[in-house]
Order: sequence, then structure tokens, then C-alpha cells
Amino acid sequence: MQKESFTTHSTVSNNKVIDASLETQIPDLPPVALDAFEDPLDILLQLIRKQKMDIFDIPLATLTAQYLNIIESQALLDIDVSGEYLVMASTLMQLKSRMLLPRPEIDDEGNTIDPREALVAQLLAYEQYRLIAESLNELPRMQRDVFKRCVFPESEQVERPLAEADLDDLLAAFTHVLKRMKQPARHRVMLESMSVREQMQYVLEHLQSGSRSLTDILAPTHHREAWVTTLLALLELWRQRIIQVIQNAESGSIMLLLSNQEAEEAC
Amino acid sequence: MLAQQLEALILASEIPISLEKMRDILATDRSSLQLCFAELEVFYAQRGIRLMHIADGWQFRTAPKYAPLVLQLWQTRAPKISRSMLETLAIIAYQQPTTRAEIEALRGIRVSSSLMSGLLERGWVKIIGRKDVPGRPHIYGTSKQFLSDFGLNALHDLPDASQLVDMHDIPLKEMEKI
Amino acid sequence: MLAQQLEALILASEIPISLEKMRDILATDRSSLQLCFAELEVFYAQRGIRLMHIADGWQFRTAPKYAPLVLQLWQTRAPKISRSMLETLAIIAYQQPTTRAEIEALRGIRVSSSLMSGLLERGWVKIIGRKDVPGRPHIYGTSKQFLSDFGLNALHDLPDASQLVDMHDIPLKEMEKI
Repeated sequence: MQKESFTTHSTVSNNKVIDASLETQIPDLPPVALDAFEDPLDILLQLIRKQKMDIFDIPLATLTAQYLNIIESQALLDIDVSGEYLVMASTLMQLKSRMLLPRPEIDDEGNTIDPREALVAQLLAYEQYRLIAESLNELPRMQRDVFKRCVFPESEQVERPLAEADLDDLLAAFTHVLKRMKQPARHRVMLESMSVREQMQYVLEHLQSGSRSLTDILAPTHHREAWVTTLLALLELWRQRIIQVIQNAESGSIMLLLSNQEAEEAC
Repeated sequence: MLAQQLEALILASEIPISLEKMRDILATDRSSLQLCFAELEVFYAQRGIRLMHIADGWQFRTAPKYAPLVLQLWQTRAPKISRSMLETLAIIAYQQPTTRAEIEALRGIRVSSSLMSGLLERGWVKIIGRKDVPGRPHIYGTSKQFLSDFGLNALHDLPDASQLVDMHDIPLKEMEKI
Repeated sequence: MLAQQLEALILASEIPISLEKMRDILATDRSSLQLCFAELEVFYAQRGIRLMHIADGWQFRTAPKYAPLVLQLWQTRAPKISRSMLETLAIIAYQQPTTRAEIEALRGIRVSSSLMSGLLERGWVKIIGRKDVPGRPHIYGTSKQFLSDFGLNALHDLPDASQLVDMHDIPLKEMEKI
């Protein structure tokens, strides 16, 4: 085990200073190859696995020194990014100092607490998700490994409807409401300032008790901006899949409902 | 082997794929390709999907005799405009005149030509020129049809762009709370 | 005959078409359909296009081995996903329903809004509700699109993770300090 010849305290506060001499102070730094944005847990895992450390008995002093050395040499300039690394550094140092307590910490039942326990659990869980991410990456993925048909011409006997019926119908219904209200075409005075966000809230409130028809939702509004804003709010809620838009029959009424309501009903 | 390669290319292609294009990609000679296409045509002649020669290219299409079935499919479920198409339309509406590269930059993912041609076909988007940069990319804008379909009188009737920014901020702001 | 009808319907549908939908359109019983699908799967197993059972439906897709050829059609590279995005997706897939705080506890770092909105934008992840705790954080889950894009039939087809540490076994309180 190498001697720690620098104080961890000054290392952290000088994090952005590249000090090449530090590297020579830890001669047996393992060969850890880092991408530009390797996460703190990645660095720790690589250090532990490459050096075949016992993850259930991590030599904290060594690991902390190596970790600090690595983040030093990475010279992370982005404060947001480097912040994450510094938080981990301070966690490691805090754990290290807790390990040095003359009397071990004891839980309610009188068992000794290993301060490293939480970190180890997190490392193990994280390591599993890294492996899962790799296996996800190996699945045949659409647009990378497999491709599907993206245009749909059928035999001449089939005339495929032009576009998505629901959106068309949604917009058609909207223009229909406009016409019915006989809104002057050139009316452009819009003093009332409405936000899409407010309208989203309004729509969600009205859907709490169950599904409502589009006409119901649009009925209380009286001018063009309100309709446009409400429509945008609907589209946005739909896009985020918070609501569902359902039309059972062609030119039938369009029903809106909360996505999770349907999910609950399906259960 | 060649037949399988052709099948994959034909299924994935956005336009009827020509013999020349196949030759370029597969580095094969014309006559082997022609032979192979003939074999494939026979192979699919009795299937529900057919290999058809259309507009100087090859494409898979449903067999004509199953047209009533396919129509039934659309009766119960109308074809959908994808979310990506809707989003692209919104970007074009607010950013016009704009290019595919700009749309891609905003969406952060590739915008396929089938998506663009879908919007063009639907009549909501039109090509209004070419940008004077290398490659001379198309410049897109929304059409009259778009305005009329969305019940808008003119483009400045589109809800304020500041509201749009508002809209895009919602998920992000909400997330910050977590 | 049934096989040909199925082929036509599968080719014409833009999303994987379910057995129930087929049953409705063709007025056939489940077991004949299943038998027929099994036969078709075998029929296409050696072709350049494959019949695949995905997201609870059936779809024709190109065989994975021809991906490099197909990519030549567009002269683009396959879109790449960052490792952090895949890790976050993996956590959501296996821990769903889950919140951003839980994801952050597992990954040990803050999960950026752009990462979450990237997953939402791709349609792989959706907000399925809000958690009834202060701040009412979003609850995330994976979508049908996720299954479809990763070629999975259902969530239980995800790569085996029987050894998976249950999130709730991790002392989260401790983690928050980290």
C-alpha cells in the first residue's frame, strides 16, 4: 500500500489545479481508462474491480486517495459536472474518518455499523444496472439493427386514408367549434393573456372526475385565443401521454380522459 | 443470400428502390440482380405480400385480393400521424423558414425523409426554396392548407411563441422540483 | 389462405398488429391464428425480412445481419445512445414505477433534465403519474414504444435480472447524504 503523502483536504479545495507532481506520489495508480464523463460511481467501481479489491471490505484510505488523484488529473472545468465528483470525494473522506473512530458506531440493537455499508450497496446496485444497460444495448434495436417498413403503399385497390384521423378530427372539431360560434374571422384583439400551462391545469381538473368530450372542454371559452391555447394544452397533454384522446366512430364525438384512469380501469 | 439482401433493402427503403441503387450498394452486376428479382417475384407470387415493380423501382405491397381486409384494418383504426411528425410540424410552423438540419438540431434526432414527405403529402408543409449553403438543402415552411386545417387566419395567429417556450419548459420545471 | 391474409395485414399496419385485432378482422379463433403465426415465423426465418413478435403484436422487420446494408440506403450512421441514457433507461425499465429521486439514488449523481426529456422525446419513457409525497414528483415507466424499439414482446422478456438488488434494500436515506 502506498503512503499518502498529500492531505486530502487541500486536494479538494484545489481541485481545478492540475498538479502533475501528485501523480508521481501514487506510483501504483491502476490503469483506469476514463471517458470524458465517467460517473463517480464508475470510477470507484473500476478502481475496485481492476485491483480486485474486496467490495465488502473496501480499503477506504487507498480508494479515496486514488479517486482524488483521478479527478485531479481529469481537471474537470465544468462546475456542474465536477460538483458531482467533489460530493463523492467528500463522502469518501467522511466515511474514511468514521472508520477511524476509536469506538465503532452501534445501532439500536447493539450491532456494529460499518460506515461503508450504504456505499457498498449502492455500488453493487449500480454495477448491476451497468450490466443491464449493456444487455439492453445488445438487443436488436429499431433503426440500428432492424428496420421496418416506413412507407405504406398497398395494392391499387386500397386507398389508405390520408392522415391520422384523431388529430385531423381534433383540429376539424376545433375549427367546427370556431365556425359554430361564428367568431369574426379577423378578430385579433387579445388582451387576456392565457398560458398553455394554465389551460393544461384547467383540462386536467376537468378530467379528474372522468372522461369529458372535446366539445365540453372547449365550450366555456369564448374567444379564439382561448381555443387555440386550450387546443395547444390538449396537444401538449396528449404528447406527454397524460391524457388520451379517443374517438370511437368516424365523425363521432371525441373523448378525452386521463391516461392513468384508463390504466386503473384496465387493471 | 443476394435474395435476402434485396428483401431487407426493399422493406426498409422509403422509396421504390431501383436496380441501379441496389447495384451500387451490393456491388453486384445487373444480370444477377435481374435474375434474383425474377426469382423473388415468383417466390412472393402466391403470398399475401407481393414484390412489385413500380416507378422504376421495387417495393413490397399487399396482394390486391386482400384489399378489402386492409380496408377493414383502416376502418377500425385510422392510420396515425406519428408524434415525431407532429413535433416536426410544430417546429416548422414556429421556426420557418427552416431546414431539415435545423429541425434535427432542435429535435436532437434524425428526421427521416419519409417523415418530411409525409408532411409534404399531407399538404401542411411545403418547400419554399433552397438554402445557399453547401448541399443546397431545402427550406421548409407551412402551407395555406396548414393554416386552414388548424383554423388559423395567418401565421401570426399562432399562439405567442413565448407561450410555446412556456409549454416546453413545463416538463423541465416540473422535473426540477423532484 | 389464412397465412396470406395475415401477411397482408401485417405488412399494411404501421404498428405491430395484435392477435386480437387479427381475430376481429378475420373472424378466426385464437389457436388457428397462433398455429399460423408459428408457421409464418418459420417460413421467414431464413429470409431477409423476418416476422417478429413485438410489443404484443406482429411486424415484418429486416433481419439484424443486414443492418449495415440498410444503413447504406440513407448514408447515415445508426443513432447512438449514451451510456448514461441506457443506464437510466435500464433503471426505469426494471424499477418502474419509479421517480427521478430513486434513479438518482441508484446512479449516484443528479439526472439531468435533458437526459429525462431525451428519453421522453424518444418515446421510450412516459410519465405515468405523480407520487403522493411533497413536491409531487413525476412517476416514470417504460412505454410500448420502448418494447417495440428494443424488439421485446413484454417487460418480462427483458434480459434476466433475477439477482437484481431490490431498490428498497438499499439504505436510501444514507444515499441521499452522498
